[in-house]
Amino acid sequence: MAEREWPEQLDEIIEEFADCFDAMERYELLFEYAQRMPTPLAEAEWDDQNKVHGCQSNAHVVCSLDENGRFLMRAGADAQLVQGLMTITAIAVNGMTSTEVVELKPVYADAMGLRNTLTPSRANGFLNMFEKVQTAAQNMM
Amino acid sequence: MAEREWPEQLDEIIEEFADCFDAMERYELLFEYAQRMPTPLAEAEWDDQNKVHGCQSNAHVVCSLDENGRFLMRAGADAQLVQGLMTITAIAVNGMTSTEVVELKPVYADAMGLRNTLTPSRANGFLNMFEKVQTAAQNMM
Amino acid sequence: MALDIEAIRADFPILKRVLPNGKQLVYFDNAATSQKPKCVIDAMSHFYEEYNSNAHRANHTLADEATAALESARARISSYFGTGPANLIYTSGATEAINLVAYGWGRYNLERDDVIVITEMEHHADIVPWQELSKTHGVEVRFVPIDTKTFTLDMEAFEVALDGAKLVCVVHTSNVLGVRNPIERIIEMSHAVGAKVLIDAAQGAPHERIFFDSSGADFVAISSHKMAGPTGIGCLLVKTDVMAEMGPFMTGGSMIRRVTTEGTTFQEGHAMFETGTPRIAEAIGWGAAVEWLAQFDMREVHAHINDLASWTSNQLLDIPGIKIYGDPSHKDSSGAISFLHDGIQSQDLAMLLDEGGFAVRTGHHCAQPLMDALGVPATNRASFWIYNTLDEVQAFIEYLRFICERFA
Amino acid sequence: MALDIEAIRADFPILKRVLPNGKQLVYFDNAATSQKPKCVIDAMSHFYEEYNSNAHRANHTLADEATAALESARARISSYFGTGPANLIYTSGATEAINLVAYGWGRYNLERDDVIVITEMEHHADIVPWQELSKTHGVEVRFVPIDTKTFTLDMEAFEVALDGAKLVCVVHTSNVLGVRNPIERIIEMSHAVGAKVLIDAAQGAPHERIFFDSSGADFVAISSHKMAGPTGIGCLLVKTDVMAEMGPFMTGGSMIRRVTTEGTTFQEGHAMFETGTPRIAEAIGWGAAVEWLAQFDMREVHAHINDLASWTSNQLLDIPGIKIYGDPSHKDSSGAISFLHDGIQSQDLAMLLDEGGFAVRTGHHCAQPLMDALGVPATNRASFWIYNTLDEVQAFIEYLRFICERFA
Ligand SMILES: Cc1ncc(COP(=O)(O)O)c(C=O)c1O
Ligand SMILES: Cc1ncc(COP(=O)(O)O)c(C=O)c1O
Repeated sequence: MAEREWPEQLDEIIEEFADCFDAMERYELLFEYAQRMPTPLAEAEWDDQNKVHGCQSNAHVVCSLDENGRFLMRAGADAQLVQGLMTITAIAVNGMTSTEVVELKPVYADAMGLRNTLTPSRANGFLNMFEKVQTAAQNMM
Repeated sequence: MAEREWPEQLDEIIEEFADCFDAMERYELLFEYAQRMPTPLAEAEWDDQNKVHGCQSNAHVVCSLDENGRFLMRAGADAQLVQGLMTITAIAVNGMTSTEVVELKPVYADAMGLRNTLTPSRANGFLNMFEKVQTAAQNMM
Repeated sequence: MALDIEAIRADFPILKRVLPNGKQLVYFDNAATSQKPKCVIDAMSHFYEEYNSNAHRANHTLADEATAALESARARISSYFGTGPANLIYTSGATEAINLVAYGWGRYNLERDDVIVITEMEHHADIVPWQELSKTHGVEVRFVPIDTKTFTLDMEAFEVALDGAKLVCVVHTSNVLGVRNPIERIIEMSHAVGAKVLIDAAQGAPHERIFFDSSGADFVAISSHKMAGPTGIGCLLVKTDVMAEMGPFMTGGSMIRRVTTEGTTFQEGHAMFETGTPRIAEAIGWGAAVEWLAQFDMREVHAHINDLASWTSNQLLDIPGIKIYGDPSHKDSSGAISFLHDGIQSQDLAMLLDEGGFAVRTGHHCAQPLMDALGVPATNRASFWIYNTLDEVQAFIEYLRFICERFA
Repeated sequence: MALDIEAIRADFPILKRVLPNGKQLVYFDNAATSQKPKCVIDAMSHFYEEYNSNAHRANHTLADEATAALESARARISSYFGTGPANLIYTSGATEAINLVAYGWGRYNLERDDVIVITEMEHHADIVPWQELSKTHGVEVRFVPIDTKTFTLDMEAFEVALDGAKLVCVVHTSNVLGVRNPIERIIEMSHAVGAKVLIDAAQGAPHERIFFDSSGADFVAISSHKMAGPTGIGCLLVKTDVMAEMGPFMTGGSMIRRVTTEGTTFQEGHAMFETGTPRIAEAIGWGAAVEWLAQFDMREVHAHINDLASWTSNQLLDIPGIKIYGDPSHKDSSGAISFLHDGIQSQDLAMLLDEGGFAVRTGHHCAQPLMDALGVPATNRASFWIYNTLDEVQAFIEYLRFICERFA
């Protein structure tokens, strides 16, 4: 049995995306997820330090550990596309240990069928965001 | 009967060139003519004003009218190619009236089979020299 | 209309491009860069395959052919712009052309507190060099505001700003708004107060013939890549007497008359400003582009683009939530349509349009002061050129309606 | 020797060229510019035919593809030069690269009476910018002489000149003499007195691998067109900490962070020095050239060229009346052979060689101070590259003997 490549709570989401009829439906779903960010970062908190570089839109991420030592990623973006991807990432990493975050691979985006619809620079924006989260986790270990 | 396109004294020279076996022989002949400039311009007299522009090599021309009001072109160049062309031009124009010089066309170079062997920029250098002579003649009219 | 758009399209290989998602490319990013006809691409390949050589000081056949091609390109391009070869200085593009004015004319002719008038509508290329000159030479930079209702230059404010001006720098046609400025009046008014005028025609040149000599402008900056030519080349057109006031900018080979360890004397005229190995292939490509363009009447090209833009902007205004910045149906407009949807963020909209095969640009378009004046951080911009069709804009509107209904 | 020269030749369409006089082209003007392999020409055509778009701020597929190609070219080129993408600033060529050092570093870091050391062997591109800086900023420019017997840099004079130097600018390999300077020692000695070092590697880069990071040089200037790439592009390599000392040179779009009517903040790193629409096709072409070159071991390429140059120069010395300037058979020589015939003026000789199909360069080679030191106004120069063959140099010598006998 292969090792899990993403946390359990993404299984359903990934299936939902994989079941989409076309790219348009996937974007629609992503835009819906953008509305459901569990741990939002208000625009007032956006600054140069928490900015994700290499993104066309404004995307910001702040990572911390909660009282139980569990990873917590708060994020906000002006574009729904980015916000949607950050929502799913937050669903994945929130509650993990820092080590688990560091070991996570960004393959769930592929499994969702998103990497094919994203142009290289958007895929790259996603990876920059993912990396920012992992670097934060690394620093918390 | 067509009008003459160049002064009589060039007929023989042109024939000589036209009879050449190949470009090499023509160059050789031209180099020989370079030694026979009837009215040379010594290097000491070369200056910016009498310089022919658009020539790779240094070429200088001074034009005047002699005591009989006849055109006189003195010329010097460091390259034999240019000097040869200037020699033939001097043979053509020396002794003409200014009007005759102005009306002369540079077709003798074609008749000599030279324009085909000259690259555009060398042909152009020749034309610049020819033009400088004609401008001088124009100013003397 | 006399233009045979289908025949024109056939000249552009890229217009047949199918994107990775299977959609046919619809290219509406012409204000950023135009596509290139096959003859332009081939002219450059032909150079490299048949007679590539460094130009000038030609003493072998290849060098001579390269030099002749380079010079004939200069003759063709300058004549297309209504001036002589001696008035054209090759640069890498409009940006370098404007920097050349700042370094090659401004540094030598402007003093502390001299006034440079620019506008809020300028591209960064026509703003930052003047701000830099104000840092190094203490000149004053005045911004003429735009009227945010009509999206045009505030000509009353311009008149006021002119007081004491030594240099006026105005964009011929705005890359954001599509507005074509009244450059004839601007040149007249500026000259009346003794100011020199620089026209940034990066967007103007692809849309109307620039007749430099008769325009009266002192400097005109142009990019090749926006008018069917290759990247990496452009020019500054300069009036003869104004060129005589200029001093060296970049220095090195070719632009010199004599170099010694004691000092150097320079070439005169445009040669003083062109140093290093020339952009040979690029000049040849741009020459081919200008030859290709010269077969058309640019007024017909403008009318065609204007028709597309008018139709499109009218349809856009009909879509709920969309706002247009500018007046793309104005008879002088270049047809660039800047717009925003109030429910779909501009980057999201760009992505969704891209999914449909529509290439539009989205961002601040290197015109942040204009964005500030408009009160927005970015716009979506569709811009058309000679090869765009009514079918394309119809498909665009249809797709956009669908997007807006689904995602807003 | 492992190089398959015939296979290499097959990559270059132009090498099959027959000149108008029916002669087969023999291209010995490689120090002026190299020829381009088909893959380089095709990479650029492919860009224009398939994905031409303005790069950066990519929000549609084409722009994204263009941006990716541009950035991958930067990665490939910088890695070829032994450094990272952040240390590479694209310019239009070596000339602009050196001007960038003068304007972007010199203006910000040098003061009146600061000393710049250059050599008599420099190309005008590495002389005139410093003379200009001495006019505008009062720096002192010192020329290190050459030893006219060995045609090498006078290293004792160099050591003396170093006293108080802030910047040392030296040509890696002379375009006239073919001499490869001891840049390793020059860098070490210069750093020992606290001077920064600029290496003009326009001729060096086509002949040996430049490993920027390990070389220790502060700046290296390179042109694409001399190393199989297109015209219109080159680069300046800059050490990270030295780049941090630099300030803006040309300004406009892209190189900014935020522009307002009040002032502008700039990007950091190489982005601060790249403004305007990038040389997209050119970067892609150069990237392809570097990829093409990377398949060879440059030491083998050097050995091949050196063999040709040694053979040729030995033969030349055998022809009465011919004098060589330099030592082309030296193991480090780039193989450029500058020579003169005492009975045939250099332009005449150039023409006669051209008649035979041989493209050699003739003139001062943009190195007048060196010509002055050599006591000649010009030289004929044959320079070889990877695709030249023993057959070609044999034919050259044979033809030259014939010329000399007939015309001297
Ligand atoms: C030694 C040297 N430096 C600088 C240059 C200038 O290069 P470019 O003309 O490509 O800017 C050359 C080219 O001739 C050169 O040979
Ligand atoms: C109005 C305007 N000016 C200047 C420029 C700069 O042109 P380039 O990037 O070709 O130098 C542009 C191009 O975006 C433009 O639209």
